[in-house]
Amino acid sequence: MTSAATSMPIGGIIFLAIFIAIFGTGLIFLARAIGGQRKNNSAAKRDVYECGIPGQEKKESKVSVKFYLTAILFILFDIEIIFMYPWAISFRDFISSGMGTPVLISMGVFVAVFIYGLWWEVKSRALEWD
Amino acid sequence: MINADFIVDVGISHYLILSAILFSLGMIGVLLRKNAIVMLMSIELMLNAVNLSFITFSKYNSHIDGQIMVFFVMTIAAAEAAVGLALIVSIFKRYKEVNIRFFEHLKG
Amino acid sequence: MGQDILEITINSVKLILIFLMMVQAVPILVWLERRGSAFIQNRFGPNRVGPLGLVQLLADAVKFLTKEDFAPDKAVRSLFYAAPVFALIPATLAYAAIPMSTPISIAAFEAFGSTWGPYLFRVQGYEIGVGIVFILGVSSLAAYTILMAGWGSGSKFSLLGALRASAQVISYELALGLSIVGVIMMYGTFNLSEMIQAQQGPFQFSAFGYTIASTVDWIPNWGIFYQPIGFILFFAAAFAESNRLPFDLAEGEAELVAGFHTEYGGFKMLMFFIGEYGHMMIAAGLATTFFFGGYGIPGITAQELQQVIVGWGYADQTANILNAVLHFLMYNVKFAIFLWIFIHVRWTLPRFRYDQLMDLGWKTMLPWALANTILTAIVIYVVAA
Amino acid sequence: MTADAFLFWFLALITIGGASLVILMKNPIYSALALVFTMCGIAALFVTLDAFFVAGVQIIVYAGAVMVLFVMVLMLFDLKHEVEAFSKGRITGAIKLATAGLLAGLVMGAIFYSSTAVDTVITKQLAAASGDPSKQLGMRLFTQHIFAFEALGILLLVVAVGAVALARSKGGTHHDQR
Amino acid sequence: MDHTAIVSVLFASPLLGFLINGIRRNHHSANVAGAIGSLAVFISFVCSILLWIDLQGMAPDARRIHVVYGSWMAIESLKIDFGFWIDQLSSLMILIITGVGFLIHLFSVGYMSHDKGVAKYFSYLNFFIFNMLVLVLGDSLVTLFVGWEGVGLASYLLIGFWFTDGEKAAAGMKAFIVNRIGDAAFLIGMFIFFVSFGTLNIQELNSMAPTIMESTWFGIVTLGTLFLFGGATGKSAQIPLYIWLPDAMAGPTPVSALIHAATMVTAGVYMIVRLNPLFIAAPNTMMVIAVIGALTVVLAASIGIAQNDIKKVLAYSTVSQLGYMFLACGVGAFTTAFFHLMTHAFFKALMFLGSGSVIHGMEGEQDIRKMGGLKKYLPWTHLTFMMGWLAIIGTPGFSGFFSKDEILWMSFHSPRGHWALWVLGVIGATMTAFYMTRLMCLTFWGKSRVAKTLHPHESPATMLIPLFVLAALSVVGGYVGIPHIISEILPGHPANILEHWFQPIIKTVPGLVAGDPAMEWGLMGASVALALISTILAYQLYVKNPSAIERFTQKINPIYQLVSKKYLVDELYFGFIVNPIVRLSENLWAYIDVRFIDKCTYWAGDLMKGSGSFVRSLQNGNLQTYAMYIGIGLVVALSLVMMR
Repeated sequence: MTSAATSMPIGGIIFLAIFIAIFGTGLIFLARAIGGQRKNNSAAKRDVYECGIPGQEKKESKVSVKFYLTAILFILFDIEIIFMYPWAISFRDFISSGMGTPVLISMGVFVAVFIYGLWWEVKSRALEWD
Repeated sequence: MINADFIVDVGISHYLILSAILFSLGMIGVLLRKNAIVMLMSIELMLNAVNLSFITFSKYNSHIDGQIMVFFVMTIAAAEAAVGLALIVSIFKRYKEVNIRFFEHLKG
Repeated sequence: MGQDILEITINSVKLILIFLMMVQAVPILVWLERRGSAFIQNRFGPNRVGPLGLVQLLADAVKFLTKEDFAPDKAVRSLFYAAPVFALIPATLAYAAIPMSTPISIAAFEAFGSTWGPYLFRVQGYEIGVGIVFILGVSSLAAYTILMAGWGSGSKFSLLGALRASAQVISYELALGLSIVGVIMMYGTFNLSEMIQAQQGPFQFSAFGYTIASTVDWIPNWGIFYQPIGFILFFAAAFAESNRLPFDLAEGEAELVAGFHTEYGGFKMLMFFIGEYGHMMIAAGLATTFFFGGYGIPGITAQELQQVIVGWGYADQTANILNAVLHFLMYNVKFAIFLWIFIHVRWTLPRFRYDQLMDLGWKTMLPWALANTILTAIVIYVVAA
Repeated sequence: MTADAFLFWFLALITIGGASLVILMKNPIYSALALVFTMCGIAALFVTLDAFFVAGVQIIVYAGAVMVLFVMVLMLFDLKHEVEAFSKGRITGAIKLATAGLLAGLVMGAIFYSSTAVDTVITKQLAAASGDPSKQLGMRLFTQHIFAFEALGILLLVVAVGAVALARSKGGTHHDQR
Repeated sequence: MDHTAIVSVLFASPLLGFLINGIRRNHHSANVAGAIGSLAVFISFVCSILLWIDLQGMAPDARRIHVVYGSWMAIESLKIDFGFWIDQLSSLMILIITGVGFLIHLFSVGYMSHDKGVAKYFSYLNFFIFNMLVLVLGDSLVTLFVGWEGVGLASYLLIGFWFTDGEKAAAGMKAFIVNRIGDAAFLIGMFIFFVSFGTLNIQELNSMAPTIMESTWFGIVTLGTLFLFGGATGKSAQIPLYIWLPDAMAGPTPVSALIHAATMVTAGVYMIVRLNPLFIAAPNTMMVIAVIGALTVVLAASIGIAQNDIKKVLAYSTVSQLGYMFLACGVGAFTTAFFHLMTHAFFKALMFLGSGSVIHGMEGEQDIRKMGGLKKYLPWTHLTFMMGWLAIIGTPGFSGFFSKDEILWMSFHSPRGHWALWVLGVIGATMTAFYMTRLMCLTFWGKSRVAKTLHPHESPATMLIPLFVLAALSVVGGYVGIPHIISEILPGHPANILEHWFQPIIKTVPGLVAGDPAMEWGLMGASVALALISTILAYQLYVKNPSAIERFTQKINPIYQLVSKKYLVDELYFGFIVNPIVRLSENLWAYIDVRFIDKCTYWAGDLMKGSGSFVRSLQNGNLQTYAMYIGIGLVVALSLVMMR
């Protein structure tokens, strides 16, 4: 591959992203131009939707910590999965070069740790939603 | 030093300088921001800057180990973010704020 | 992006075309969905505007455009407006990496006093060596759209819907990512084109030093035969990723109104729609690519088809293009079948409860995907030994 | 200017701009989004350095996972009413800025100094003969660095356990001293 | 199977047993825990046999297996591998360890069946076996030392097994601390050898030794071996560090049998035999060893006469028998020392297990004054115990006779020997016969003094089978090392198998010549006769005429008291070593510490306080300020690097 070919996808990706951003922004403005924006909306309209009752301004957020716990666990397991990718891609090469067994065992150990972690999280009810 | 060649011939030093600038920006963030979460993000930025120089050297030396190190750094960074955020959240639950001054219990 | 001005232009146009294709596919899908649902539920659906109600799409688009552009007072306007634009980006970027037909090679030719080419145009946005990783990465950015919209709306329903949706998306990303480890192991590459190449031709594989091949030509060498569990997991996870029924918890009307886009209306809403359908299309395209031979035609490889077309009396160049067109049609047939399955499932299955959903992702699909990975590894190891 | 050079300068602009936004934005959510932007830029830089797989992982792990967590936490705790963005103290502030500036300057100086002696243009081919760089990475990771790999597995397990324990705690490090 | 695999299994099996039982330490089933523990050791035993068979197949002077798992440390010239060395000596030693160890594990299943911590107990036992294997097989002094410390730890844990009893926990600590003193000496010895020879590999050290012969007191080899011997006195309970062993009887009886009789305490002897070329090169060290060994024989035997606790008697007997082994080492009869180690392992393990069986049957009673006449309640125990008794007093034909008599002969005859050593040895043998007979009489024979409420009962089969096996070994174990003089009169002239086996690796002292058979017969006859007389005397005194002994002890009451109080050695140590040190430290504290050092520290403290209050302003707890310091440091360091 020449250098132009290697940088081609990245150029394409950036081009497409910028194009969509401009296109999308243009659409927003187009919609605004056509649909228009009304001044002097009533307070009820300007408020966010809360099932028709006046919005409550209580800041005491009682959002479950579960969401963020899920995100943390996601990061950690995601990385473990990402680690399997280079292994998966080169596994056949390892086998053909005669190193299948140690590599399989080392990934087995890793997966065992993974499974233990998952099991622990399930057991400690970190993944319970209620 | 800054001339047409410098702009056209992009080489290892360009990447390294970019890495140094990003690192310093991250450092400023760590040093100056009050918000603990932003500090953590700045640390991520610093780590990213370091990753960039790792990859640069990997390319320069035609050696894959630099990329593997980046892989490891990312793992550590993710682990660090997970634990750091968990800490910050537990601080937040108590003080309802994430100002770094709530971490100042260990002073002389 | 290319060697010379012509290649750059064509590649750019190609990218824009792919984007436009996705955008224009959405109204068709919406129409299909409404007609399909009506059919399933024994109703008529849109059938007034134009033949079979086909012009309904246009009417809808015009209606969306003429709606008032509105943002609530509490909204964080920058994010509120940026979110729908960003909804388009990950889906399109990812979809553009899926190969849709055989590459078209153009021989060198003379024009405007200079030599152009030779060129090799791929019927895809861009060819990426680490295609799977790229697609996974880019589609994981979709979580930001949701969070930006939810938080930017300044509404509690939106925020809660966004948190739910993003938690769901990231949870199923695990199962999704893990379910294709087996596929990667099978083909030993991240490149989608190479995977399709490997699925060309009749069913055959080698085990214990023997080659086992099907006696019938038309049974293709598709991934589904090697990775059935992986396919089921992948498809289910892809459903969850695209936030569609039975996984559309984020917009459980009874609890959360319309989820993270409660406050959205008009064209901004349409753009979220495009993003959502875009994810559906990625899922369909990837399922086709990983498990159903991509653009490959069962019973005949791309090279053989090329020979056949040349045998009909066409020049190589023309045959190449014809070949690509035929493969493109084949791809679209498979693609459409998957899209229809998406729609069909949506109108067949009821919605999960949120805890059931998370349980399914973490406690059922993740372990099964892990088991599939282990099984694949062991089988590959044993068979190769 | 070649396409490569253009790409580099463009990405450099994006990353430096994004990084500046990270430290300048008062609202931490904007900081986080700017950081996502920066990370995507850095991933693109990785691609220009032929580190395709690592670039993909950068997107998946950093942009797709770590920063999602940050954004989620920020939104979950809805920190609109921020106290003040920057720490107080003009003199220490100046010292801090100077320190960071000096560090960057020193590194740059070192690079310029050494680049007179070393060929500055990156050799374009990364061991092209040895095949797919992703495979190469896998081969190396699971032979040379196998112990680090296993250790990271354990580390991730420990972090998962620790983070769950921390997240469930009542919060705070000490009894309230205010 | 190749050797590496066998050795791996050999080590892995008890380690795995340790881990499994350690993890399930809260399970109380003796059968499961015992099965795991015993099976682990049995597998090791099988491995040992396999290794021994492999060695058999090799040429006599090439009988060695060296297994290296990798480099442990390599710092300049110090290179230590995870290496294990199996040759004639260590293969036999691991056979004894795993074989006797297996029997004792088996015995423990019954003995510990009612204990809550049975899984913990077996995990410790397996841990001990593992470390003992490391000790025996280690190819360098460092590896040996790892095992040495490991068995010390296991011993500590097992002595204090019933740690809720303060006295028993204290006994464990005593053993540990006294061993520390020996270990310090051992370490110094190691350092000396490393500094002067540049290696700690046992084979290399041994191969360097033959060129050396030191007659001075302060030569490198003499000093080094003396310090190593110091370590051995700690581990093998010799004068002056023997005091821990009797107290170690606080542990469960099978532990006493395994660790404090058969295996661990013989580690010192093993170490000396292992390094025999080095010790041969240092005659002065050998003299010290011989003298200390002989003195220990007599001292411990004499204390043993006046003990009333069945296990204490056996403990002192062990100390005394270990003294014989050191005596043998000291006079250069290394083969004989190992021979006695082996026979002693059989009969002393047997006697300890027998005593365990008695204690088990007596529901925990250990005082022999409250026994007597147990023969009819515990017939099998009595029978097997009697085999051990016959062996230890040196009845001709039993295993102890061959080994002990060889030691006595060598101590007289060897160029490094002396008639005085022989005299001490014979006195020891006579005393041994006396107190062992006393033990037999008081425990099994004569009138029953058992409390009416107690109903002694015979032990279950799992406990008796090891007794039978060990009893058989005690009887026939001596026939692997029949002295020449006896073999000449036996039909077929059986060879001295052990000597033949060890010939390639155990050197003889220079100047050893064939002895005069008449002299040897004479000496043998004398010692046997003396032992016989003292046996009969003891029998007369304790069974036929118990009142006589009463009167006798009354008459020599001061001496009796002294002996029964163990010559007040513990008190002496406290009076002359521990207390003076405590008093000295108190004085040091009162005068030097308070008046001088404290003043200095206060002054330094004030200085620090002053400067600290300045520095404290830097440590304001603010993370960012700290980060700034790091940054500044980085900048300074970088500039310094750049300026160069």
